[in-house]
Amino acid sequence: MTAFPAPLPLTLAAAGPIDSGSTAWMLASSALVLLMIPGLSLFYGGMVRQKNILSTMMYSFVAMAVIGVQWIVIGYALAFGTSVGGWIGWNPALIGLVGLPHDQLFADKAIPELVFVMFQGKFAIITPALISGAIAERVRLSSFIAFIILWTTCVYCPLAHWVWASEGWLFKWGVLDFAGGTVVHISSGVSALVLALMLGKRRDYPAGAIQPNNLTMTLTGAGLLWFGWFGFNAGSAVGFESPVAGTIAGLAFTTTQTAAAAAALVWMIIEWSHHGKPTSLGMASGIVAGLVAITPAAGHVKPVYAIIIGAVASLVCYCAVRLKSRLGYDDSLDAFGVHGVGGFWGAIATGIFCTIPGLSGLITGHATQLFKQLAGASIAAAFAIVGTLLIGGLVAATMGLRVSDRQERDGLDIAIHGERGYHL
Amino acid sequence: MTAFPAPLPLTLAAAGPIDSGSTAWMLASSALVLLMIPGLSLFYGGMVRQKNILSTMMYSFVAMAVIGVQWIVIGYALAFGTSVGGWIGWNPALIGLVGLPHDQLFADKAIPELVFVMFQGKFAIITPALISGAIAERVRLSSFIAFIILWTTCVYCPLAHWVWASEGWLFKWGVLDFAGGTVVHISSGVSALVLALMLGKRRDYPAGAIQPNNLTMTLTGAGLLWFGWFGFNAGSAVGFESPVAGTIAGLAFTTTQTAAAAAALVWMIIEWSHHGKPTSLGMASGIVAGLVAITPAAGHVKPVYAIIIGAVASLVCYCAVRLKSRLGYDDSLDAFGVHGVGGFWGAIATGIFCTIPGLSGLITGHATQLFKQLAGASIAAAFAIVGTLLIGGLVAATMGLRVSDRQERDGLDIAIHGERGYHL
Amino acid sequence: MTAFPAPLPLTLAAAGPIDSGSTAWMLASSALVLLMIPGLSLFYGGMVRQKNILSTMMYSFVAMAVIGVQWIVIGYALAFGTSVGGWIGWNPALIGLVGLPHDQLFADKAIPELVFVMFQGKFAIITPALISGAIAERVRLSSFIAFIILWTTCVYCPLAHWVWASEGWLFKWGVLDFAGGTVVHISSGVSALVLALMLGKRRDYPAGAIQPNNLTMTLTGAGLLWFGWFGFNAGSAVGFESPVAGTIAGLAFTTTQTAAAAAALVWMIIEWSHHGKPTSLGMASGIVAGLVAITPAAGHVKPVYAIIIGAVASLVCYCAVRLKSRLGYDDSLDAFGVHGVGGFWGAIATGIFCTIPGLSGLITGHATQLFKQLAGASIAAAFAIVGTLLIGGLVAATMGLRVSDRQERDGLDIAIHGERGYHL
Amino acid sequence: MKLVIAVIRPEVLDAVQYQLQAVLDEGDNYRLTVFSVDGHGRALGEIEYFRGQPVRQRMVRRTQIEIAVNDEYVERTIDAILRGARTGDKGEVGDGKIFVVPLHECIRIRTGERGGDAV
Amino acid sequence: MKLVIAVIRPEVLDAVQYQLQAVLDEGDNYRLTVFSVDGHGRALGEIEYFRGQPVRQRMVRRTQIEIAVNDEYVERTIDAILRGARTGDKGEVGDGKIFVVPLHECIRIRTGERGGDAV
Amino acid sequence: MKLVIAVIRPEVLDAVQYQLQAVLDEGDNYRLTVFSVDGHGRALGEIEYFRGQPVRQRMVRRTQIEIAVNDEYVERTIDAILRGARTGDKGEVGDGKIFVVPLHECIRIRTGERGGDAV
Ligand SMILES: Nc1ncnc2c1ncn2[C@@H]1O[C@H](COP(=O)(O)OP(=O)(O)O)[C@@H](O)[C@H]1O
Ligand SMILES: Nc1ncnc2c1ncn2[C@@H]1O[C@H](COP(=O)(O)OP(=O)(O)O)[C@@H](O)[C@H]1O
Ligand SMILES: Nc1ncnc2c1ncn2[C@@H]1O[C@H](COP(=O)(O)OP(=O)(O)O)[C@@H](O)[C@H]1O
Repeated sequence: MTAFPAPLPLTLAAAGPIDSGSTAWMLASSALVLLMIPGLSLFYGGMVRQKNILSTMMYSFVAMAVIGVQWIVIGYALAFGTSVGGWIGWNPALIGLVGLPHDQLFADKAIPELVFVMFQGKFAIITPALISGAIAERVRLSSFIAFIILWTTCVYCPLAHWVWASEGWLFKWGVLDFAGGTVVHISSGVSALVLALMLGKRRDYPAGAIQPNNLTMTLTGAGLLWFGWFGFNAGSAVGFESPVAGTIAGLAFTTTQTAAAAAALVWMIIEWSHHGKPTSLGMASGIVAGLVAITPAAGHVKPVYAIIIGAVASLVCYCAVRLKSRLGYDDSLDAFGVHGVGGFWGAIATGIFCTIPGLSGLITGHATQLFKQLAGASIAAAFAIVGTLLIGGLVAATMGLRVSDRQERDGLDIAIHGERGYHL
Repeated sequence: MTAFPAPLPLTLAAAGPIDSGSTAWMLASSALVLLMIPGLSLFYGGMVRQKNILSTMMYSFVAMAVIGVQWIVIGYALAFGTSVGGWIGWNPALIGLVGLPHDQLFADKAIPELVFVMFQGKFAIITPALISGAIAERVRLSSFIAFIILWTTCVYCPLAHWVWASEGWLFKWGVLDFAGGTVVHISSGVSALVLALMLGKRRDYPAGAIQPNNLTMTLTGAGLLWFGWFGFNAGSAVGFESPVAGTIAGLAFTTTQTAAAAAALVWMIIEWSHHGKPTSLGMASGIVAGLVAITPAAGHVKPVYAIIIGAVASLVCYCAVRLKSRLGYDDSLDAFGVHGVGGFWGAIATGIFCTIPGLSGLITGHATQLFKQLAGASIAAAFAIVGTLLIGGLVAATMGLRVSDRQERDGLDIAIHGERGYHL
Repeated sequence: MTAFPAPLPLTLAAAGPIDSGSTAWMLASSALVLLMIPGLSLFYGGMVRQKNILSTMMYSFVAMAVIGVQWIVIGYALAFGTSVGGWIGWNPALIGLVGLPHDQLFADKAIPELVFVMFQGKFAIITPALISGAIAERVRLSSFIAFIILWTTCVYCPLAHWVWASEGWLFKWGVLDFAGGTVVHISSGVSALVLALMLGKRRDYPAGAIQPNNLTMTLTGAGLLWFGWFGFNAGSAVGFESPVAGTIAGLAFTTTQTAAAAAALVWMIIEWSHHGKPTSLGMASGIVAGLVAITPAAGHVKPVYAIIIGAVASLVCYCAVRLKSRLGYDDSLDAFGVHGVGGFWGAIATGIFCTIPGLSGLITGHATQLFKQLAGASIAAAFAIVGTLLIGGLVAATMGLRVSDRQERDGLDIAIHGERGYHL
Repeated sequence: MKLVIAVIRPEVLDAVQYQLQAVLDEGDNYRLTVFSVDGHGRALGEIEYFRGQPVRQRMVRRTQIEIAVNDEYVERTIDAILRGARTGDKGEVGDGKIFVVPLHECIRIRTGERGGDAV
Repeated sequence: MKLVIAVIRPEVLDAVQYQLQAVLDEGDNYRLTVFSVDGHGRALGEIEYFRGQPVRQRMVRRTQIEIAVNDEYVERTIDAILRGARTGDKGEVGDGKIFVVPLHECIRIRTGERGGDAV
Repeated sequence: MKLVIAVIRPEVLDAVQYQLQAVLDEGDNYRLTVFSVDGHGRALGEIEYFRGQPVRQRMVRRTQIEIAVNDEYVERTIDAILRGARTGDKGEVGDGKIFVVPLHECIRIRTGERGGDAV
């Protein structure tokens, strides 16, 4: 089993010809992952009140703009530059990618490294965008921007290095994270929770605060996320096989589809039996929960286990979001309840069900992997929590995290963006 | 000319290396076909009244969840397992895909069989979703779910086996259905009609019942369908060439694009000359009609004939939907008028214009193919009608097909799903 | 450096086997570019007043229908048929593509020529659709249709031939246009301006005329455009490398992503500093401006320069759209301000920053390329202006360009299409 | 002349119009203006579910209709509304109210005619 | 004081506002409240097409405006509305109505002042 | 009986309802009908930006509430609205108006009862 090795010394270009099939799939996958961000903005945007719809969508788009640049300038160098003791990547030549020839191939894969840069960049973009779900309808845009720049640089990039770079210490220790359950979902989920607690509740939470302005947007967003997730997971085969568009990619695609369907089905059943109304928001939530949970396991488990992973994902996430109302913190759109909790379950499930390629999880009688998964997930969570506390605290102290009460009352669309979502 | 052979005995994995290019295209195609389902939910959702928008979209999403699981558990085994006399597939090892190694290649194609499982699974999902168009705004969700599980298992899977499995009796007899005109569109179209008749009209049909709540959604849905259909048709080259991303795929892509454009254009012209108002719904309908009609012929006809196929498709479908108001049955969104009728025309057109690869249709002077197409389409239709009558009757008797009059009056969104589409 | 050569004599099929990877990517790219058109219809549709939303979206869909057919019938023959002195393509065998065998490969590329026909066809569709942005809310549908048929045939096809065909005189002279900055954006942008001037202002411009009915649609449209643009630009590697899914494609993908992000970021910063409100429309506009500007340079510049190209694009486009209010012409949705101006900057930027493959721009001390770019852009602009004046004048004289004042007052949706966008 | 204002359930609008058509001797030209409003009263708002959490809407969706009539028509207009808008024979909480406001003057814009004929 | 209520075509709102501005001596501060309503009367609803089938809307889209004025302003307000809202010189079916309702009291929320000055 | 009509800022509706609940002795059953309207008056419309160009909305978004009350309740209803709807102690331009219209009759649809009890 291989992973993303630190790039070869940039002077000599990797040998061997390019594989157009692998490249074609990685190009398509990168495009698919980008589409997840507008998809996310629809998913989130439909759930908030009308007066905040643009502002909520903008958090995702802003991430595309800001992290899109950050990744080229410094992000990739930090995450996938030559490893500094397994803790962080570094390679001056990768700043602004100036030292990366366009015909440089990636490691032992027959694809251009630039394509790998892009694929990974989309992950760096969507992760902070996910966080916005917990703090929507009240966080200041400027503070959000400052936060995600610092967070991506100081939390995400190191984490990606630990878990995905061939020299990364968690990777070398054997923690599995096929497509980002830990790096993307756990890290964003727990950070979202921390920020939600720092920010406090929305001024009129809960009653008034819960009035999804357009659930057709949320459903459509879930559909686009499902579609884009195929790139997210099946594209991540790049870490495990060459040619990339091979059997691991096919497996990851299959488990992704299966887990999403199973989770959506189970969430619907839960709601039906719980209060008799299978909601469209529940359908959308189930889809996302299943996709999140299968992410770390996608290329490691047999399709039949994806059914279990998806089903359990809806169970635990449903409980988590219900719990919220009890605990009374205000994670507006359940970024933690779905991504944090779902990501944790995914990490565990990987330890239980993994068998491919040549792995052995609990079901094949080895507890080690499960233990490593628990450890990895916890370490990542702890690191993200501490990082978010520090960065969030810094931003809070310097610029403040929250809009004024009046802006919140009038809605962020008109107050911050000088626009109204609809003129119907 | 080859087709989808029953998988090799699962013990020995298919020889030969994987072709990453073919795999890349099949992965992309499978993702594209999945996107058609949210696309369909937009296409349908925009046409109904606001009080039923979520419920109408949910039929498609529910199909993703329910059939998504059914296909893994049993569907694929029935449709593409080792053939039992050409009537049905069966292979215990394929239940839950447990006996299908992830590195098993598909038949003589250099792609993982799992990818083929996925590609076919999306077809199994969209077919029952299409049916929902005829019964929207009044069918019970639970009954719909029960129906599609039974229908997919007992009607779709056998039909797919007859027409697409290398041992399928209709396939062996020489019936052509490149990408599902018969298996998907005729079967869903006629079944939709049967269900619409069983259900009866909506309580306030026609007048009040016709008030599309959001035609921008319908247009957008048509756009996504067009986009996804490239995967649907060009991906179906998997049955006819290796490598899959080859000249047949290119041809299917071309005819798909051409027929959709021609049909949209002609539907617009018809409306213009008929009542002077070229509608956006007409544009959307023409697009879908053209895509439906070209589906069985996509890889078999020259692009120039795709223009004729698309043009005629709009003509016949337009007449069909007009006829509805005469005959007075209530096919809410014309699932039969577009998919049933368009599918029939497509099957016939294939018999007339097919020349590739090495085929000969009416235009090259051979009536046999046309005859086979007519026979195949009629047999499929008859089978679907009988199956729907039985399954629909069973569901009607046991759980009832229709929501209460009050639920229908108040709208299914609030009554069944406990939600409102918009809070504007 | 190669380009799109005129197809080989159709009698003998190109030698060499097909490359499934390249074909897979070109199929995917063609699909992606098609999706840009519904994306554009959302982008534009959200910006107009509610009474014109369907009509505005329809311009794009009509282009799909009309040009979709035109391209098969005659367009491809004119643009890429055997060159007549570098001025226009011609090949009777390509009319309706009747003489093009489906297994004919494209030039020295290992992809079916039909796939290249499709890829190029999508460009021919989107170009006139872009124009509609300047004349929305007042142009007659029938006149628009007549105009785009003539314009595509007499302006776009020759221009594409000049710049992209291996015999095209501008191409041979060395003008660079990687993916259509000149052929698509400059030509549509300046034509849009000319038409806007011919049509005159909307009856209640500016005040009443500026009330975007649904900015969530515009944001979503921008997201789909960004997604589809990867096919637009990275697919255009077909002109420069074989296999197509190679290092140039990877580079084009990277610069596209980077320029879009940088432009979105800068547009936001400009608005913030200019009037304190970073708008969602600004975000969407920045994205598009960046994508437009990078188009001609995508495969020719290093990623770091894409940041500059995108940043400057927002700067110049922002000034251009501001200028409009001064000059007082009514380019409804800034088709010229964004595509015309952005395209110009892109052409210049290509001359400044191009280094790949083996090129040398101003930064490497050669002014020649910059000069050629300026010349090429100007020639294309001049040609498009003259063509639009003639064709627009002809249409104005024969059928009139503008709807009646009453139709404009009541809205084109009900007046022309007999529909309302929403029934909420 | 009076202005009859009624707040009714959206779903009974058809029934009310049907009844009005019967009593106002204008055939299908009976005149009426319709508002969609939010109401608050004894009726409880709809329950919607947000991720398993029931959310009771604080307002109910209602329809308000305005009908200007001459005095001799007031009673039959009221009766028509009652017939159309009452749920069952007993009626249910939330059926709404009818308000009758004196009308000082009424002008038909088209013709400028005033008073009773204009109504 | 009177409350002048007018149901007009949405497309003439601008014209009506323009006329009001002229007569109500408040410059651009003329006061007005606008509702979008559905109307039923002699005017026929729009025809929309659904897959070739003409569907006549049962209601017409109208705009209702409310203007509270002192008695001496009533007539000129009415005239202004008539000028702005009538189609052509003859007017057309569907131009709408003006209703004048007596106003018992009027309070400006900002200041609490009452009566004529508050209007 | 009177019909109290108030045009207020949308964002103060909650506050106004809170005040009404206190004075109308119906507990949480206080009755009220709410319209979303566009207003024009001295208050300026919101500024929105369209590609760097500030666009001043010609209307302001307002909420109109209607409350039918018996005469003895009129004053306290007005006071409640004033308390809830005034911005700060001084009030701001745009706070809106209250109009009181005489109510000739009031009928509860559910029961058909009339007059004061029905309000
Ligand atoms: N006094 C009133 N003032 C204004 N609106 C009222 C009044 N009474 C009732 N309504 C309207 O009528 C609707 C129905 O009233 P409700 O109290 O629920 O029914 P009921 O009168 O049968 O108990 C309310 O939602 C409200 O919109
Ligand atoms: N008596 C009335 N009560 C309530 N609304 C009315 C009345 N008469 C007219 N309207 C409103 O005015 C609009 C125009 O009336 P209509 O009868 O079509 O025009 P006209 O009075 O010129 O024949 C109607 O749609 C309705 O909304
Ligand atoms: N005379 C009136 N007629 C109708 N509506 C009015 C009248 N006066 C005020 N309004 C409504 O009240 C709102 C606030 O009025 P405005 O003049 O802005 O505040 P103020 O009265 O405090 O100056 C206006 O937008 C309008 O909708």
